[in-house]
Amino acid sequence: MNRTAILTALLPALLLTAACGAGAGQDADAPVVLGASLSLTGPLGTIGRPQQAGLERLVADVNARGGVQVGGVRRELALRVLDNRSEAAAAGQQASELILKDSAAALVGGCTPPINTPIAQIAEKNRVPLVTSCFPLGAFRDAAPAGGWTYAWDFHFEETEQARVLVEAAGLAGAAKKAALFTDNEVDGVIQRKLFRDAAVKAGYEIVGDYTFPVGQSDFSSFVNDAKRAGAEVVLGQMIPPDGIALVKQMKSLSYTPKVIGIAKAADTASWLDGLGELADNTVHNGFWVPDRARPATAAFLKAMEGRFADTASLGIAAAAYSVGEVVADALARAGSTDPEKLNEAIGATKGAFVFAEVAFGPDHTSPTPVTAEQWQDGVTRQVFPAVEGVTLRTPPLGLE
Amino acid sequence: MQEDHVFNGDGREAPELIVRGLTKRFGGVTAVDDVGFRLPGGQALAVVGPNGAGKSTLLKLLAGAHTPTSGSIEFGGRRLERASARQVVRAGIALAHQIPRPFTGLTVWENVAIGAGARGRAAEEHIAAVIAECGLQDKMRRRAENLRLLDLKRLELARALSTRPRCILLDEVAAGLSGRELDEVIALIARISATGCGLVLVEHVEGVVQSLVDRVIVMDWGRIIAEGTPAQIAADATVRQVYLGDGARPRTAARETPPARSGPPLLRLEGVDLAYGDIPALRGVDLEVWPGEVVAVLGANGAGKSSLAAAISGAERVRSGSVRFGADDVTALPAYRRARRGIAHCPEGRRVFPALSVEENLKLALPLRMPAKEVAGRLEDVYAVFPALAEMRARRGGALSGGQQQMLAIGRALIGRPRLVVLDEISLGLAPVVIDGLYEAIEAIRSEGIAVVVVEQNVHRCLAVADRAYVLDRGVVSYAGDPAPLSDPRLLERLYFGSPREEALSP
Amino acid sequence: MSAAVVLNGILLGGLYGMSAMGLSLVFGVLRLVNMAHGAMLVLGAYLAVLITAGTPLPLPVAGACAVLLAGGLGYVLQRHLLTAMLVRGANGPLVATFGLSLIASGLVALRFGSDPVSIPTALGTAGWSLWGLDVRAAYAVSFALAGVVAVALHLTLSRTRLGAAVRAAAADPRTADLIGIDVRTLYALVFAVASALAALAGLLVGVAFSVSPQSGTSYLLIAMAVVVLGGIGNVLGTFAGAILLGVVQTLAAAQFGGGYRDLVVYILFFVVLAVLPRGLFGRRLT
Amino acid sequence: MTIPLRTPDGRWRLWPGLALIAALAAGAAAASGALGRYELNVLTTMLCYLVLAQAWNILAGYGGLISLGVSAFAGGGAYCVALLASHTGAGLPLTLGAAPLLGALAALALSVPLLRLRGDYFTIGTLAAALALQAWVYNWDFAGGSVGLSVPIARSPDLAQTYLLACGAATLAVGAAYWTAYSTFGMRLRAVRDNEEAAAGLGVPTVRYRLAAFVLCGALSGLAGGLIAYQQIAFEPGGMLGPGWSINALLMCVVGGVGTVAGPVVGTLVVYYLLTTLLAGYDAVSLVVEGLLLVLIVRFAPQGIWPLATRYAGTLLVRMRRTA
Repeated sequence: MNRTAILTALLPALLLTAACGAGAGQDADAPVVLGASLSLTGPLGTIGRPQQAGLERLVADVNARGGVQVGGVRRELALRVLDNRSEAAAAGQQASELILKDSAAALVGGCTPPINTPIAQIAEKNRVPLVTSCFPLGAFRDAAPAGGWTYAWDFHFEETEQARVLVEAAGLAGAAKKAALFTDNEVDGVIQRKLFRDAAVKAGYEIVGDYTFPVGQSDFSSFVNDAKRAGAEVVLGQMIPPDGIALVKQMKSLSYTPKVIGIAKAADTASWLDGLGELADNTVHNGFWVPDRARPATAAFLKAMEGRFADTASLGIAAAAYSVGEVVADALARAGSTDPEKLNEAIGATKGAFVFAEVAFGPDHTSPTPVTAEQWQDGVTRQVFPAVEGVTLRTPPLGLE
Repeated sequence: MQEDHVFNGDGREAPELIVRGLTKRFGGVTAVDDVGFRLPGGQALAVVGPNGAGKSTLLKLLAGAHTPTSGSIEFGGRRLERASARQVVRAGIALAHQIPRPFTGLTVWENVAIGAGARGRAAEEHIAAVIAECGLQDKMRRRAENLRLLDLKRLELARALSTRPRCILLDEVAAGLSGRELDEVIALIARISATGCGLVLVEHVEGVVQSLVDRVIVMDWGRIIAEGTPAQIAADATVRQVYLGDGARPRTAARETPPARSGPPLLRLEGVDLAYGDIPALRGVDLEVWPGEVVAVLGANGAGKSSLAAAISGAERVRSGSVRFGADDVTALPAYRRARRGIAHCPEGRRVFPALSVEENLKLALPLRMPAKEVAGRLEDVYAVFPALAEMRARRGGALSGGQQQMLAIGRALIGRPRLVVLDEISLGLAPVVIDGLYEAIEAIRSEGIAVVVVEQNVHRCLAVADRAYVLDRGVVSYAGDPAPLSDPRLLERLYFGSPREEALSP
Repeated sequence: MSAAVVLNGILLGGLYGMSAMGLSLVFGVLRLVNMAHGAMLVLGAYLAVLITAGTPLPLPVAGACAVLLAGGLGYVLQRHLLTAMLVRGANGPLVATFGLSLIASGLVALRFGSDPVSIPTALGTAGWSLWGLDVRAAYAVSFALAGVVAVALHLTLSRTRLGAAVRAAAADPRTADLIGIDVRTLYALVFAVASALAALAGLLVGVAFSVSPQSGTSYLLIAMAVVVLGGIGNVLGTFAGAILLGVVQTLAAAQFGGGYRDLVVYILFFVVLAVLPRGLFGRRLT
Repeated sequence: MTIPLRTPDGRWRLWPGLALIAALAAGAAAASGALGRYELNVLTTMLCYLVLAQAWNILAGYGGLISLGVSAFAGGGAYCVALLASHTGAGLPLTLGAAPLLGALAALALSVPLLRLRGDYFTIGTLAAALALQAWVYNWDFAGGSVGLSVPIARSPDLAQTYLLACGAATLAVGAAYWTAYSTFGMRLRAVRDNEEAAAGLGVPTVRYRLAAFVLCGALSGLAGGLIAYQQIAFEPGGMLGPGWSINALLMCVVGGVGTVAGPVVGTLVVYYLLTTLLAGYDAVSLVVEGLLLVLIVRFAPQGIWPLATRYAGTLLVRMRRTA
């Protein structure tokens, strides 16, 4: 009766053979693989899908031109996307898979620090370059291993700028200098809380309420009542969309009407409008892209993407992802090789204008891009800071009147 | 360690077991009441008495599974009344349970090895010897869940033996066995006893008692009511009375004119087989009940009486055979649908819902759609039969006395106006005066034209009201017909305890 | 400040109570830890959105339809899948309900993507003043509804014949079967009511906050904490436990900062379970 | 006299099985040179899951205690490794030694309240403990708070080394499971699972056996967590201390067969390979498939795939012999 015992013993061997798929060989003219672990589903799905669209567009554009000239051979680009369901552990695991199984020449990043950090660490460990555009620079620097990043490169806004811009935009409303902060306790929130505070104090505000909460917190009522009682006329927040939607609903139902509501992350995309309807109007948020329509490449991109997204934020995210691809393609051509060391060096030497912005990496592997403040006005978002012809900050937030 | 000490620990002489004033109360019920006895080392003692007399509780107290409310247990000079089950086992007392409780996921070998303690060659030899002695050597690789009843009983014994006890407590290890199987177990117990291991035996099968023990104590109501040698006890009139029920009421209550058994029977069982796993409980049972008659079902413990009740009401699915009620075959119907068709089952142990009030308990058996007015009327009907319940209508079922609970259980069976009521062991653990009341109720039920199946241990009571009687012996009908001849205790004994052991009964 | 915080916590507790009621009922009657409870809650909100979008029905009617649909789904699941496993015992039902929750959240994600859904109604943004303190109408309504449901369930269970049958079936299904109670149907009915209540809670959550395919887990955990605090199967206890949880949450957030809210809640949950496994408010249903 | 291979009831003695497991592990370790980097990585992940699944299996399958608190021990191990490595500069042996120790200590501490609970209450209690730990780490700045931690890359082993370590850990875990299945300890543990009262009545100290299983499970989970930390490099409390680990361990054991040594191996293969690799592109679909698989298995093969397969293979063998 010891079939069981024998079979038990044989299983590890089975496990070994089952897991050994054929490793992908690398021909000289095979497509160059760009690997991406994106958050196509889960709480960050609204960001992952535009990223995917931008990357696919770039690969299509490059291949339409016949690919990239790599050391005398024209090679096409191939994009391999995995969905990490917005889970950090999955992102790290998939980064390994992209490098080891798909032999990605470079990784292109996902979004937010929790997702990007494991990807960057895995890239670092496996000595494969990563270019990302959705990793706020401060968080990117904080996540670096001792001695700084070697293979990870990031172009995005500085959180200090992001905070400053929102505070300055709020200042346009002429509200009393009393501010309340709502930040969640995940990475972005923790960083932003400090920066909001610094920027607001610098602009002469008094912080009358400073509220933190775990992600997925839905009840803000006591915080809202407290802020109302303290007379905060400016609300600055950083949170994910479900929490943001819950916050605004609660402000409305507790008849708290500050002059300005500025919310980072949650208010960026169309889900804000879907979730809140007309309550969304007059919420201020950050804009990450001021397209240079005069550039032919940018204009072409805008034309290609027309009608794809309901909001400018998603468009900006797509453009950033597009430019991540541009940076890698550009570096590939300059390096003339897919050798990770050479490619990495070429990426570091990037200097030029791309669809999203001008990119030139500093010694800390970052390249800051501009950030603006926008406001939801009648169902679309309009840039309100720096000031644009014909657009003024509306106040108070319409739905809260 | 030598082979011949398999059963008797390390071969030292077994110490004396001294029990004084042992009492155990569960809530308001005194299960064991001031019990005391001495068992000199190596002797065998039997504890007999009707169901619910407190015998199993006594053994559990001795084994440390329950902690006594008061009293003392002394074994070899050690006081054990506060010891845990584990410490009691270490001290050398082992219990074999009435219902085998094997570790189902373990093999026979492993089941025995659990109690054997130490490891190594010596322990393995000990385990092998115990298994061989209990006749399980062919099955030691089997999982315990795949064993049949006899083997489970053997395993239960083997497990107790594995701990090298110097006194072994056997709780009805012969129950449910018969013929050769019974002989084998008796022989095994005799061998254990012969090694000098002390023995406390709770047993219903008298043959086992008579052939094995030096002394017998008889319990009823948690107290010792008689004590003596097996022969003395067999001759004791009080014991007979306790065992077969009090013969106080002569057979006068029966109707002068038994109901006419014309037309088709109300209930007909044909060739019913019923089994629990591999253990057969009923074998080819035929039974008929006509409207308006009282049918008694008698038999020893484990003869299959309650299984028969379950087969009638649908509480258990039958393996083969058919159950017809009125014109319909109800074999495939679940219990609740049979109940709605008019078969009411008042289960053994009363099974009153303790958290529900008396009135709620009663209403449960009525269809939810019944109008409130009719519900009230039905309640009044029950209260008319059991006025005591009317006074307690708001009290929780768990707060009632045993007799009141039994009234409630019968009332619950009657409230749905059934055509057939199955009453399972309604006199169990109740005082005679209470039982009188219950049996009066049976008369009342019959007078309503309802057929009644009475499953009873209390033979005389039961025969006094029965129109017909069935006797079961090990799952087989051994008598069916007129109840009058059963008043003869010798016939009854033979029907009860079966022919294969007749020689043990008559020395 | 603390009066407002406490009042807010009490009212929030109503919403939590609503979320936990069905879980408590199923645990108490069927002895089943229903891991699909959170998924059912989310499903309720999405069903309402689906019905509003696909039919001309007004939101309250659509919500009622969603609640009924969830109840029907619960009935079918219990009747045809879970009861057989419950009879067999072991941990089958727990794993099966977990599987069901995966299926439900997968289906919701397939149909709706992962964006949060908020049920648009004036109730979600209305506010009232109670004793001079501002409170959300959605909370007050949830509290009132949960209170009504708790009392109604309590009365049904304790005063009616149906309730007695449920308690009997919970305490001793074999005997209940024997005296003519259709235990399987009753179990399915209980699961259906629990599912409907979960869906109703989902609607309220969607109105008060927003719901996404992932929110099921957090509400399942909240509901478990509430059930443990209140005593399993004790509906009034569940309501009381929910209020306690709401108050503790908001007080913890006000006192230590919002980041400590969950920590205090889970420590309370753990300590109560370890010290008083039967809950703060007494016995099981039976 | 030679020591017989089998016990008198025909079960294998411990040492042949353990020797076989060790030999296979040595074989697997020796194969590391022949494997590509991707295979090494996948196998490492799978072996880590196997360790977790076997740890869970020892507690649930042999001890009868269903735990949803795996993350408390696995996450504890991971945090232990990352904190030690980044703050003290401790090397691999020390950190990987400390991880199971921490897991065992955590189990010992939690056993006081938890082992008093039975059945569903134990399950919910473990979940509550794990969630409380997660909520605490979110606020524990020293351990990185919500940002999480990273193991210094310079001090982490490369792919082949990690694989060898995972082979070692898996050998330990499978060996521990095998030992639990075939030793006196495991036999008594199963007796406590099947009938606690009867076991006590035969002289088994039931509390001590439950405790031992719980601590063993904690230690193995902690070891797995430590390895996962080295493999993932960066992690945060949401993933590392979330209920996902418990759910995966439960899934793998239930699918493969709880209470068997081979069951979790099969379950790990099926759940990890089929679902996370083959269905990786179809996220929401894979959730539905996972759920369906679970429901179908508990409905139609409640014992799991492995026992079903062995029984099927057994009857097939018998039939073949008959026809031959």
